[in-house]
Amino acid sequence: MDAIIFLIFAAAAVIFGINVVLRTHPVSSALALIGVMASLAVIYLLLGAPFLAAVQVLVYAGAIMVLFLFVIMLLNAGSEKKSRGAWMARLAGVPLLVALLTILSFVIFRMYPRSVGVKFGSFAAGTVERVGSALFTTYLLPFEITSLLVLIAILGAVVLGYKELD
Amino acid sequence: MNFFLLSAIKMAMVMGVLMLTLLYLQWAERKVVAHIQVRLGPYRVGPHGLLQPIADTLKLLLKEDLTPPGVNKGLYVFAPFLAITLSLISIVVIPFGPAIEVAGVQTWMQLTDLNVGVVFVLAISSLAVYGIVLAGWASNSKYPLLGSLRSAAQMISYELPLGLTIAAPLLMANTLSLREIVLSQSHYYWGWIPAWNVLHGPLPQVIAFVVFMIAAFAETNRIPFDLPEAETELVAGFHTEYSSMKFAGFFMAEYANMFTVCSMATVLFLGGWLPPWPAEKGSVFFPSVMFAAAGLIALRHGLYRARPRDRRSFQVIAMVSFGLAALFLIPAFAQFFSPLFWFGLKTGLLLFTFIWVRGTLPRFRYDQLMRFAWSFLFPVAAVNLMATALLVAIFG
Amino acid sequence: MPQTIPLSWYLVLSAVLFALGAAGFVFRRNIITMFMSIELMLNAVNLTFIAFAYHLRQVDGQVFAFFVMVVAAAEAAVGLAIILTVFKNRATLQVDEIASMKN
Amino acid sequence: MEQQLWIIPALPLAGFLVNGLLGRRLPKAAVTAVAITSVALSFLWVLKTVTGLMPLDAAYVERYFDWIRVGSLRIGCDLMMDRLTAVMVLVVTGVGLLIHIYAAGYMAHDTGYARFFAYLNLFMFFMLTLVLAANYLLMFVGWEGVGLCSYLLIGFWFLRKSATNAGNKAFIVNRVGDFGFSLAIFLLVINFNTLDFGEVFAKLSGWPVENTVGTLTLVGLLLLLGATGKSAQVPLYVWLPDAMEGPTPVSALIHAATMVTAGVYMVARTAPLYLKAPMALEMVALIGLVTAFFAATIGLVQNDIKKVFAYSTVSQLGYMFLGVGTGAFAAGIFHLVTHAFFKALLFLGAGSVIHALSGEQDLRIMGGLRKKTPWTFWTLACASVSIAGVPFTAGFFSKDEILVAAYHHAPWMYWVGTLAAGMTAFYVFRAFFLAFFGEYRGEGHPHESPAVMTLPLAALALLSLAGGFIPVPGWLEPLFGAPSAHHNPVLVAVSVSFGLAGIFLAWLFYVARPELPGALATRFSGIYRTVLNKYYVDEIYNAAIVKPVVEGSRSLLWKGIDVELIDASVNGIAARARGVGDMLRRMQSGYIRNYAAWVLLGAVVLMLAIGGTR
Repeated sequence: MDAIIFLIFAAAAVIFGINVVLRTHPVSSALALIGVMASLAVIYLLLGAPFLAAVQVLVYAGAIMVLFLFVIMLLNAGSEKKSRGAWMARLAGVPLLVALLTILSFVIFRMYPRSVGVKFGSFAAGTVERVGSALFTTYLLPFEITSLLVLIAILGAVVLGYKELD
Repeated sequence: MNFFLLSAIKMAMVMGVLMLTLLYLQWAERKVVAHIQVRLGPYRVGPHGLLQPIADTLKLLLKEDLTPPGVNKGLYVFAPFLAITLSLISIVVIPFGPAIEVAGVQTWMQLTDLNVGVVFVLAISSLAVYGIVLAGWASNSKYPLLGSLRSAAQMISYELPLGLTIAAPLLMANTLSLREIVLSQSHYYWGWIPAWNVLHGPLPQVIAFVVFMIAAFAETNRIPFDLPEAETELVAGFHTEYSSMKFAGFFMAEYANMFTVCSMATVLFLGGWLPPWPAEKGSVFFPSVMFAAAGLIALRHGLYRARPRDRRSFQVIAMVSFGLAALFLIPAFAQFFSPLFWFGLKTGLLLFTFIWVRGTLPRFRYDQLMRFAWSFLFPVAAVNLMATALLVAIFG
Repeated sequence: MPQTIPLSWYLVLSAVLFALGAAGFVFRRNIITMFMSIELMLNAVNLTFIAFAYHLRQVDGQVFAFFVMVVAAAEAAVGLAIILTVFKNRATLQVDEIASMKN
Repeated sequence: MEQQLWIIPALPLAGFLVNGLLGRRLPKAAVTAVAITSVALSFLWVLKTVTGLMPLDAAYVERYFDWIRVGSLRIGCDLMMDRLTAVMVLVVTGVGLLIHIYAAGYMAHDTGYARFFAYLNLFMFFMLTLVLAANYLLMFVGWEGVGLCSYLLIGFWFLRKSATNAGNKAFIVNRVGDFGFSLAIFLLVINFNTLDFGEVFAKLSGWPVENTVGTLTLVGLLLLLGATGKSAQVPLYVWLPDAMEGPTPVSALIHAATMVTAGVYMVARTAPLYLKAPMALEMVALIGLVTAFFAATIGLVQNDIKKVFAYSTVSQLGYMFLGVGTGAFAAGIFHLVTHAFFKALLFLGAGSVIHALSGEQDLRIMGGLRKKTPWTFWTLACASVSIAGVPFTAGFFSKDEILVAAYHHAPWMYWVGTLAAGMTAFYVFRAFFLAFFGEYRGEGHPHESPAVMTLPLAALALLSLAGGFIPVPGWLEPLFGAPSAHHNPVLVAVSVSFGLAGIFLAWLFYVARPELPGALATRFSGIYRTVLNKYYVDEIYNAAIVKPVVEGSRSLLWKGIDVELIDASVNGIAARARGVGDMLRRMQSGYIRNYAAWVLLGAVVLMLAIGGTR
């Protein structure tokens, strides 16, 4: 059961991810990205992080991606046009990416033997209670600083979005 | 019993009742608004227009399914399905009643209880905006696009006060599971004042409840916040280009959303299925008394009819009411149905408020809408949350 | 069909998604799509965090993922505001046309 | 038992924060209430603490947190209370409270009302930190803080060029003294590895008394340099007369009663160290004596009422230094206390006169105010007899203690001091007679000040008359030991007669025969002009120090080192960097995706490196 769920949603995530990169229209990319996020949320559940799964949907899909869609629609962004230099990027980028992926996979497989499986329910610490108490004790300072960061981001967004009076 | 089988049965029951409710919610809305405006409302199809929803459904089913040229096909079809799906998913975590035992199987009157239930509902409701946004964008038409832009901004804005007001009762209940939230409200002060979160110490969440309801109006795009579909400005907003069953999908999604937020309000603030005063002080007899009173009123209307078309309908309604009153006197029946009755009564009253407001208030202007959310609701909800947190920390 | 999937598969999934995000960032020219590619990479990293949280049986990884989400939200707000400003000033979303840093 | 000493300075600080941040928006009554209440509560808390700590035989220290911790050096944020501190804190909060009340009337029509009280409260905070501090560094914080407030308040009417100049002058001259103070602190750290008063003095017992110049003497002299700056002693006294540009309550509080006595307090606080360094202590006495005499001569001929009192302050501070310098620490502190009473009263009275004349400060245009401002007249009379040393007033007791100690130390010091005392009596009564007797020489209609101003005057007058009966020396005996010199009726009689003679001469010159001073001035016009121009000290300083420094800075430091060396090298580095950047620029295409590709390449290399080692 675990294996099936993982495979289904991992495949979905990868397919959606490919769509993010390959679709020329930003709206399609955005929708594919939402698909990735939803698939990942399920995988988070498998990994024993129900709170993070819910927050993933709530924050990423529910807030951030809505903003993206909103901006895309507001700017009425059309499909992407080809531009010069694209072939050069492919020439340099594709081998690099393939190399990166290969090395990463190689390292991962060498470091983490396949014998240990991930079993749903064997780790149930991802409750709101546990994550919350970690946030408010061990990670209190980072948490507070993050709140400051968010405040600064709000100010920045307001300043950037504010209509100049001149 | 098999977990899957049990779930399937429960799901079938909930879906059946829910669909019926949604159909007749629309009928009720038309009736109530009509009476507010001193009209009769649907009257011709069936007694008191009771068959009107079925007729409407048939009409929508048989109507030609137009797909305007220039739309983004896939998304155009996908959007209404997304809307209805998302609006129905949240129902799974709503607890309708306590644990019951039927034919030796013990189960809860709830499809499933998540330990992050509240966050789940919030997450799903935060996705609800996609149905509208995608519909507006896929239509490739300016009114729908404007409607969907408005909707995106509006729903993101009102999600904040909504989330903050939800957090306040959570602090008092100390859990995210909706079932446990209801159970945490199950005692009574001095034996008869219910410890619902609106009345519960250390800080009665009256402000949170009011703000929640206002934000809920906006989240469900209801008057006075129905900017995304403002017919006087945007023809029909995001669903201008939709017809037939796809239109019906949005329509149902709106009512399902209303039902969800009202259920959430009931669970979070009004004690869910719990009666307003203890059973031993007579709350078990309330359903009977209420139905009997309704029957008497119906009977009187039946005997002195106001319109020639009212032939026997009031008498029938009276008989049904009396029958229900009698049924609630049977302990086995009452034990099973009175939680559902209380849940239904509270949710129904909130739904009535929705309809009532629709018949009463004008629409906000767009800038007023945003200013209201950001400079009034949000601060109020934040202050309320802080006060609650402080008081819970001191007394809790 | 094995009953469970080893941890390394999760990590490889994360690596694949990360590579896809990086590819999107390098190959795409629409600034919004590039931005979304960054979000994709962040998600991949989050998956790694949570996978390791599972592997090490510690909640800390999940806390990190939580921080990543918060920072991503802040980043999205500022980034999109910047994109709006850029669009207002230059009427384009193609990064290649926004090259005033050149020379 | 915890006494919560921190509350004493914290209350004025709170007042400062409220008035400083919100003062503009608050109504005047609220500003007044906040300012006065904070100081009053602080005063009450002092009373509570002191009574709570009775009999206060040993120093009581409260340690709050470590401020600096470097290696074995630990400097804490500690406050202490012993008998000396108790005297100082009582004087600071008590006189401060009276002056706050007075200022509410004096500044009532000023536009910067809230700002004024914010500064005043801030000053109280720093002054209390200074006297409560349990180590030199925290004391230095208060020391610098009161300097800052002094600067702010001298330049309070910053639209007047002379006021800002005076503020700058005070600040810069004080820098010289503070330089000495900080060097002394460094020396203490090097030699004792602590700055805590108790620990320094405990370690001191292992040191021998220095008969030649040594470390302790150096520390003492450097501390003395700091004290001459803050307490306006020769050679750094020049800022104090100019400081009279500030509002009169400021002159009374900061430049007469409290801040300028910080130097005396510091020397008394450091008494154990000075006792081990007799040469430094001798220097303290000499400086004090020179200042006392020198300033008194200048005070004889000044025409501005506040200037007269300013030089009088310098002179009286000299007395205090003479007292502590001759080893009579208790006498010095006693004079500090009584001086706080009568000098604050003199300034507040002068302020009342100025207030009555709507801002006139020139003695030559006053006169005959006795009838018009009776309260001011009588209270100023009390202050004048007190400072002149008329028997059984406050000034009589403290000044005689000092003079007796001086005689015991070296008889010539006594005679110089007594002469200066006579001059003090003369110029104070000169000002008094010029202002209150004879005919009114100005225009306009003088009026008595409101009760909010006269009541503090009355309170201070009472203290000026009876303050001598407060047994300060006895109270301080456990700290400084019993006075070595016994009262000598002959010496007392001589000094009193000098004082009375001064009063008589003043009466003769300015009431009985007003034409005499003019005749004398023409007869001795050379001396008169020199003294009137304050011995040209400002001009000498200007020519000897200020001009060379400015010129040197301009020609050598600016045109030479700054432009030729620093700017040139910075520009050179910039030019080289630009050259290198020109080469590297070719990599910067301006396309985001190129940069991303570089990052990607870096990531791959990094992964290779990491993966290879695993």
